[in-house]
Amino acid sequence: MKEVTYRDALREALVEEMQRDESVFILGEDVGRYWEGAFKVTKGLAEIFGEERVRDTPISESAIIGAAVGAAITGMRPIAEIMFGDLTTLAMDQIVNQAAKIHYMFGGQASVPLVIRTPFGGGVNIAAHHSQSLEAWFMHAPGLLVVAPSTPYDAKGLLKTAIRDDNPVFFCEHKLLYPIKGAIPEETYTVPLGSARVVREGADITIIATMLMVHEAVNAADALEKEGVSAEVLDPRTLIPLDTDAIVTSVKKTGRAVVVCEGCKTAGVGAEIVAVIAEEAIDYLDAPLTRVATPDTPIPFSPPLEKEVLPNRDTIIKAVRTIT
Amino acid sequence: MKEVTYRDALREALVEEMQRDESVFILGEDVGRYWEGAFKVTKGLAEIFGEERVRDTPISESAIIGAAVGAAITGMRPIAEIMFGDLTTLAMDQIVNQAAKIHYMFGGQASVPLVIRTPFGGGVNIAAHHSQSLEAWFMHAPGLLVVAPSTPYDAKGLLKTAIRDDNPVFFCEHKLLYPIKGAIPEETYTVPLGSARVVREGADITIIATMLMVHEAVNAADALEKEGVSAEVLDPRTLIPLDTDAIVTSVKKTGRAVVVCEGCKTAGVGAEIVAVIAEEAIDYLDAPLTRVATPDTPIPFSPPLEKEVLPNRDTIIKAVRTIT
Amino acid sequence: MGNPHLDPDRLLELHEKMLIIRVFEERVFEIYGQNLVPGTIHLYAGEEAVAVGVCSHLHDDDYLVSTHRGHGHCIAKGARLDRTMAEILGKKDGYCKGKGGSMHIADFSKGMLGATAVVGAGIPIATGAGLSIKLRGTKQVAACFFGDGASNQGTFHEGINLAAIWRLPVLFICENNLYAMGTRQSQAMIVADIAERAHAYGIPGVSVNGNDVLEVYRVTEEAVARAREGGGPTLIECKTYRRMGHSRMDPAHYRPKDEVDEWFRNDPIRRSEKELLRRGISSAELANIKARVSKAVDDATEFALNSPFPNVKEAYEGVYARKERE
Amino acid sequence: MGNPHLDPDRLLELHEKMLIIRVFEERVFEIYGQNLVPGTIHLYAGEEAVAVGVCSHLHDDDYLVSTHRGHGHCIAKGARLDRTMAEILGKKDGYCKGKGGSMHIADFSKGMLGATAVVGAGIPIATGAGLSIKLRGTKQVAACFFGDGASNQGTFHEGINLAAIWRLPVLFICENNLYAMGTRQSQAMIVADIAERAHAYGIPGVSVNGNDVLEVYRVTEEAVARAREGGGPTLIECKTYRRMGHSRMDPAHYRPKDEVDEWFRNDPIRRSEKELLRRGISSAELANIKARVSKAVDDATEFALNSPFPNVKEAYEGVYARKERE
Ligand SMILES: Cc1ncc(C[n+]2csc(CCOP(=O)(O)OP(=O)(O)O)c2C)c(N)n1
Ligand SMILES: Cc1ncc(C[n+]2csc(CCOP(=O)(O)OP(=O)(O)O)c2C)c(N)n1
Ligand SMILES: [Mg+2]
Ligand SMILES: [Mg+2]
Repeated sequence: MKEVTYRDALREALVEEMQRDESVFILGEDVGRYWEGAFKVTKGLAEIFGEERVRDTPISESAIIGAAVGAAITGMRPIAEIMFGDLTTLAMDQIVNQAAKIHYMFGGQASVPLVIRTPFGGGVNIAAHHSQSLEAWFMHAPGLLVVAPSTPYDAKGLLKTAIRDDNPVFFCEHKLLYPIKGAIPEETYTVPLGSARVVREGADITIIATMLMVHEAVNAADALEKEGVSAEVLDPRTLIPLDTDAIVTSVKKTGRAVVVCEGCKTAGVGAEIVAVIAEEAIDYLDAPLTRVATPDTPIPFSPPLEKEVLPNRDTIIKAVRTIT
Repeated sequence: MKEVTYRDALREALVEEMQRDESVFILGEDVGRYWEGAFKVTKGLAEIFGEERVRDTPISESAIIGAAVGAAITGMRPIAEIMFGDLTTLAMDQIVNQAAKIHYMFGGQASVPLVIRTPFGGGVNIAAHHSQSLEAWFMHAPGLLVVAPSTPYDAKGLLKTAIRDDNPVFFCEHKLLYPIKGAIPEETYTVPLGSARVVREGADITIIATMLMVHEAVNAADALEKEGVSAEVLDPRTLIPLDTDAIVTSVKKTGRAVVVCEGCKTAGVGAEIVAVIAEEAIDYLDAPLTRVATPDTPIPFSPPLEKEVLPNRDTIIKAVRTIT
Repeated sequence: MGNPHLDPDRLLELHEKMLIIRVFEERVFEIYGQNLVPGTIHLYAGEEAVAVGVCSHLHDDDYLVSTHRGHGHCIAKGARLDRTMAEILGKKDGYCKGKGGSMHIADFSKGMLGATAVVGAGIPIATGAGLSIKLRGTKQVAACFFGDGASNQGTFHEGINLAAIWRLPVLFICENNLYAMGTRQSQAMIVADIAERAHAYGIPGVSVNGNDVLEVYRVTEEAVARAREGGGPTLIECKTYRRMGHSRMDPAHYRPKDEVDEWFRNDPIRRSEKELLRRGISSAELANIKARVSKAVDDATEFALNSPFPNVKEAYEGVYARKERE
Repeated sequence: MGNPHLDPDRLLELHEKMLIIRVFEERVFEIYGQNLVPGTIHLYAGEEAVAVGVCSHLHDDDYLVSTHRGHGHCIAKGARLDRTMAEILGKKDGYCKGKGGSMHIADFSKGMLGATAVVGAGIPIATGAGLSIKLRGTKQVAACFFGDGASNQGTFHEGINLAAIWRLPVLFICENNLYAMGTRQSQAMIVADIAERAHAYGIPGVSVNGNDVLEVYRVTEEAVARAREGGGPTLIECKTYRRMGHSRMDPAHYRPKDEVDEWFRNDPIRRSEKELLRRGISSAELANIKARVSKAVDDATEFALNSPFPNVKEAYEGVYARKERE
C-alpha cells in the first residue's frame, strides 16, 4: 500500500488507462501542458501522452461534451473534464439528451463510452457559480451512470472502472477532497460500480453519506460514539447504480437513518435515498428519516455565511440527536 | 363559470396580464403571428399586442432566457416560452445559475420577475427528445419557483400569479393537458402559489399526483372506490413552494401514500414528496410509501413501448393494491 | 447547371437516388394521412439534391450526422428503405427497433450516426466524429447536416470553431430552406448567406443552389478532398426549399405564393430530369426509373407495415450497454 | 495616440480613473497575500484603458454587464471603492452584503447589473437589458464586457445575433487579453481579430489597441452614438494584457517573456502619463493625482477591513424576493 492524494489517485487512473488503451484520450479546458487542469488532476499528462491525447479546448462546454459523444460513438473512449460542476449547466443537452439516450434511442446500435469528470462542492469561498453539488440532476437522467468517490482508493478504482465501462459515466469529484490522502495498493485494481462501502460499523443508526460528507459523517460518528451512540456510516460510492440493498440492509439493522449529501436539500440526492428506504424498509424504522443537506439557498461568498450553510460534522450530530 | 381548455385558460392569463401591465411581454420561438406557439398557447397575441410584445426569436434557447433575465432585472416582466421542456437543457445555466441566483447573489439589489413556460410530458409519440418531464431538476435550484397546474382553473390562476410574482417562475405545462376542458369563473381570479388542492376526499390512502397524473389518479380513485378503497387525491399544484402541510395532513389522516409523477422515477419529484412524508409523518404510516413514475428509461418512440412506460390509471391502481 | 463533364451515368444515379427519396417521402405523407405513422414527421421532399449531392462523395465508412428532417440523409447514405420505413412506423424491424422513430433514425452499419431532434445538437457530435477520425488516423470524413435555424444555436458556433482549430475532416452542410418552422431566415439573422459565418472560424464557406444536384456535387467534391487531405472543415450552405410544411400538420401559410411557385419551378428533380433529357436520356428510361423506384418504395412500405410492433418488454431493455470490457 | 483633440482635462480624468483601478487592484493583490481576501481573485490591472475608455461615455442609468474580472468595470462605472472592496472581502457593507464576492459584484444604483462568473453568460443578459431599453423607449445603452475566451461560448453567438436582429443598443466589448487562463487565443480560434466575428451577425466590428485609452474612447463614442440613435449593436475588440496571472495563484509562466515585456512597455497608464506630460501636464500634478488616488484606496481598504462580516442568519435570507405585486 502507499499513501496518495485523491488528486493523484485520479491521475494514476488516467495514466494507467491511457497506457492500457490507445483509444482513451482527454479533452477539456486547460487540461494540457500550460495549466494541467484547474485542480491539477491532469498534471504531467500532456507530457507523457502528447497534446493529441490530452487536448486543451476553447471555453465551449457544450462542444466539449458533444465532441466527446461523437468520438465515443466512433470508436474512441474520451474523458471530458468540465472545469467546475456548475458549468455542466452549459452542456446539459449533450449530457442528458445525447450521451445518455443514444444507446437506447438508436436501439443499441451504438454505445457511448464516455467519462465526464467534474468537481462539485463548496468550502473554498468561490460563491454561487462555482460551489454547487448537482449530482441529483444526473441521477434523474436514465442512461447515465453516476459515480461519486470519497477516498483516494475509490477515486482511482472507480475512475478506472468508469473508463472501461461502455456507458456514459458522470464522474463527480469534490474540490476539498483533492488534497486528502489515503492508502491505495501498489498494484493496479478496480472498484466495481454499484457497490456501497461500510465505512464504519455501528448498531444504533445508519448515516448514509456521499463524497466529502463521508468524512464529516465519520467524524460525527466518532463523536457520537463517546455519547454512547453507535453509528454505522455507509458510502454508496456510486449513485447510479445505487446499492439499495446495502442501504436497506443497514437501515433494517439499525432502525434509523440520516442521509447526508452536500447538495441543496430539496429534490437532492438525499431525497432519493430516503425514498428508497421509505419504500423498502419502513417497517424497520424506529424514527423519522432525516436529511442533512445544504439548505435551499445559493452558496454565499462570505466565509461565515458559506460555513453556515454547508453541512458538516456538527449538523450531522445534531440531526442524529433529534432521532436517537 | 365557463368551460375552457387548459390552452385557452393559459392564453386568457397572458392576455389579462399583458393588458394589466405594460411591462409584461412574451418571447420565444415561433410564438408570433406565423405560428402562434407550437401548442398555440399564444394564438392571436401578436395581433392584439403587436410584434414588439410578442417576439419571435431565433432558435437560441440560451439567449431567450438570458435576454429575459436581462430584461427582468431592468424593469420588464418577460414571459419566455421554451418550445419543449426537453430543450430547457440548452438554457440551464441561464435558468439555474443566472435567473435563480441573481436576487440572492447580488444581496437583494435586483429581482428577476420572469416566467419560463414550457410543456413537458409524453404520450404523443415524439420520442426521447420531446417527451421528458424534468420538473425535479428545477426543484433542486434554489431561487426558482416551480408551478405545475393540472386543470384549466389552476393553469389560468397560477399563471397570473406567476406573472405578478417578483421571482423567476418555472411554469410547467403538459402537452396532453392543453386540450382538456374545465370550468373557470367569468370574472378574473388568481390562485396562490404554495397551496395544494384536495381533488377528491378519501379515508384509506392518499394519492399525491401532479399535472397529467392528477387525472389518472382521479380515474384510479374512482375505480378503487368500487373495490371499497377510499382514496384521497391531492394535487400540490406548485412544486416550489411545496405545500408540505397539506401533504402531511392528508397522509396522517389516511396512513398510506402513493406519489404519482410522470418524470422518471429516480431522483424525481416523487422522491422529494416521499422524503417529506418520511421525515414528517412516519409514525402515522401503516404501509410503505410508494412511487409511481416512468421507469428509468428514455421515452421510446414506438406507441406500444411508450404506452408501456408512462404511468397511468392502471399502474396507480396496481401500486395502491400493493399497500392496501 | 454546373459540371457539364459529369458522366451521364453518374447523373442518372444521382437522379434515381433523389427520386427514391421523393417517392419515399410522398409515401410517408400518404400513409401518415391514413393514420399509420405515429407522432410527427418532417419531410425531406424538395431538398433531395442536398443529401444526394453530398452523400455521393461519401463511402460507407464515412460518417453522417442527421436532423429531425433526416429521412433523405438516411437514404442517401445507403440505409435500406424497408428498415427506414419500419423505424418511422415504430416497428420491430426498424433500424432502432422502433425506439427512435422518424426523428432518431440511425444506421451505424452505413456510418449514419443518427439523427438528433434537438436542433443544432448534431454539430459538435460531428466534430467529435471528425476528431475520432483524426485520432485514429484514417482518411474518413464526417458530414453534418443542419438547418438555417440551427445556425443560430450556440452549438453551431462552438462545434464549428472546435473543428476549425483542430482542422478536422468535417463537412458542415447547412440546408437553408429559408424557414425554421414559421420563422423566415431574415427574421432570425441579418446575413443573407449563412456561409459567411465561416469567416468567424477561419474556414472556407460556400453558398450554392441546393436544388442543383450537380452544384452540390461539385462543391462537396472539393470540400471532401480538402478534408481527406487534412485541410480541415468547410461550411457549405445549400439554399433549398421544402415541398411541404415544416411538419405534417403545417399548411405553411407563412410562405408567400410567389416564393413557393418559384422554388417549385426550381425543383431539384425536375431540374435533373430536364438535364438528363438534354443529355439524351430517353423519356422511356426515365419512366423505367420511376417504375423501379415506385416498386422499391412499395416493397419497403409493405415490409414496414407488416413488421410487428416491438414486444413491450423491450421498453425496459437497452438503457445501458451491457458489455463491460474486462 | 488617437484623438489629439481631446480636452486635456478629460484625459486627466480618464488617467485618474485608470490609476484608481490600478492602485485598487494592487491593494487587493497585497492584502490577498496577507490572507485577508477569501476565495480567488481575477485582477483587472493592465486592462484599465478598456473599462475607463468605454465607461466614460456611459451615464449612471446606462447599463453594464461584467465578468469574473470585474473590479475595473465597477469602478469605471462609478461604484464606490469602499463598498466594492468590502464586497471583495465578503463584508456586510459590500454591495451584495458579502453574498457575491469578487466574481459577483453589482451596483444597480449605477446601472452596474452585476458580474457573472460563468464565462460568456453575461452576453445574452446584456442583450436583454438592451431589449428592455428598446421596449421602454429610453435612450439608454448597455455595455457588455467579456474576454477572448468567452467569444468561443455559444452565448456569444446567440446573444449577439439576437441583439443584431433586434437592433438593440448594446456595446459588446471583447477584452482580448490574449489568454483564457493558460490557453492562448490562437489555440482557441483561427481568426486573429475577434472583431471579425461581427460580420456573422451583420453588425459593425472594430478592433483597437485596448491599452490606448484614447482609442477606446474614440471608438466607443461612435458606437454609443449609433446605439442611442437606434443603429444597433457594435462589437468592439480591445487588445490588452493582464499585468498579473489569470487568478491570484497563477504565475503565468505560459506567457513568453518577450511578449510580457512588450505589453508592459505598452502599459495603459504609462501611456496616458506620457501623453499627459507631452500635453504639458506637470509631473507635480501627476504626483498629486497619485497621492489622492492612494489615499482614496487607503480609505476604502480601511473601511472594508473594518466592516463586519454579515450575521450568519443572512445566509438563509433573500433567496426569494418577498415583495409580491397585488
Ligand atoms: C434546440 C431546439 N429548439 C427548438 C426545437 C423545435 N423545432 C424543431 S424543428 C425546428 C425548426 C428547425 O429549423 P431549421 O434548423 O431551419 O431546420 P428545418 O426544419 O427548416 O429543416 C424547431 C424550432 C428543437 N427541436 N430543438
Ligand atoms: C463557462 C465557463 N467555463 C469555464 C470557466 C472557468 N474559467 C474562469 S475564467 C476562465 C478564462 C476566461 O477567459 P477570458 O474569457 O479570455 O477572460 P479573462 O480571464 O482572460 O479576462 C475560465 C476558463 C468559467 N468560469 N465559466
Ligand atoms: Mg430551415
Ligand atoms: Mg482572456
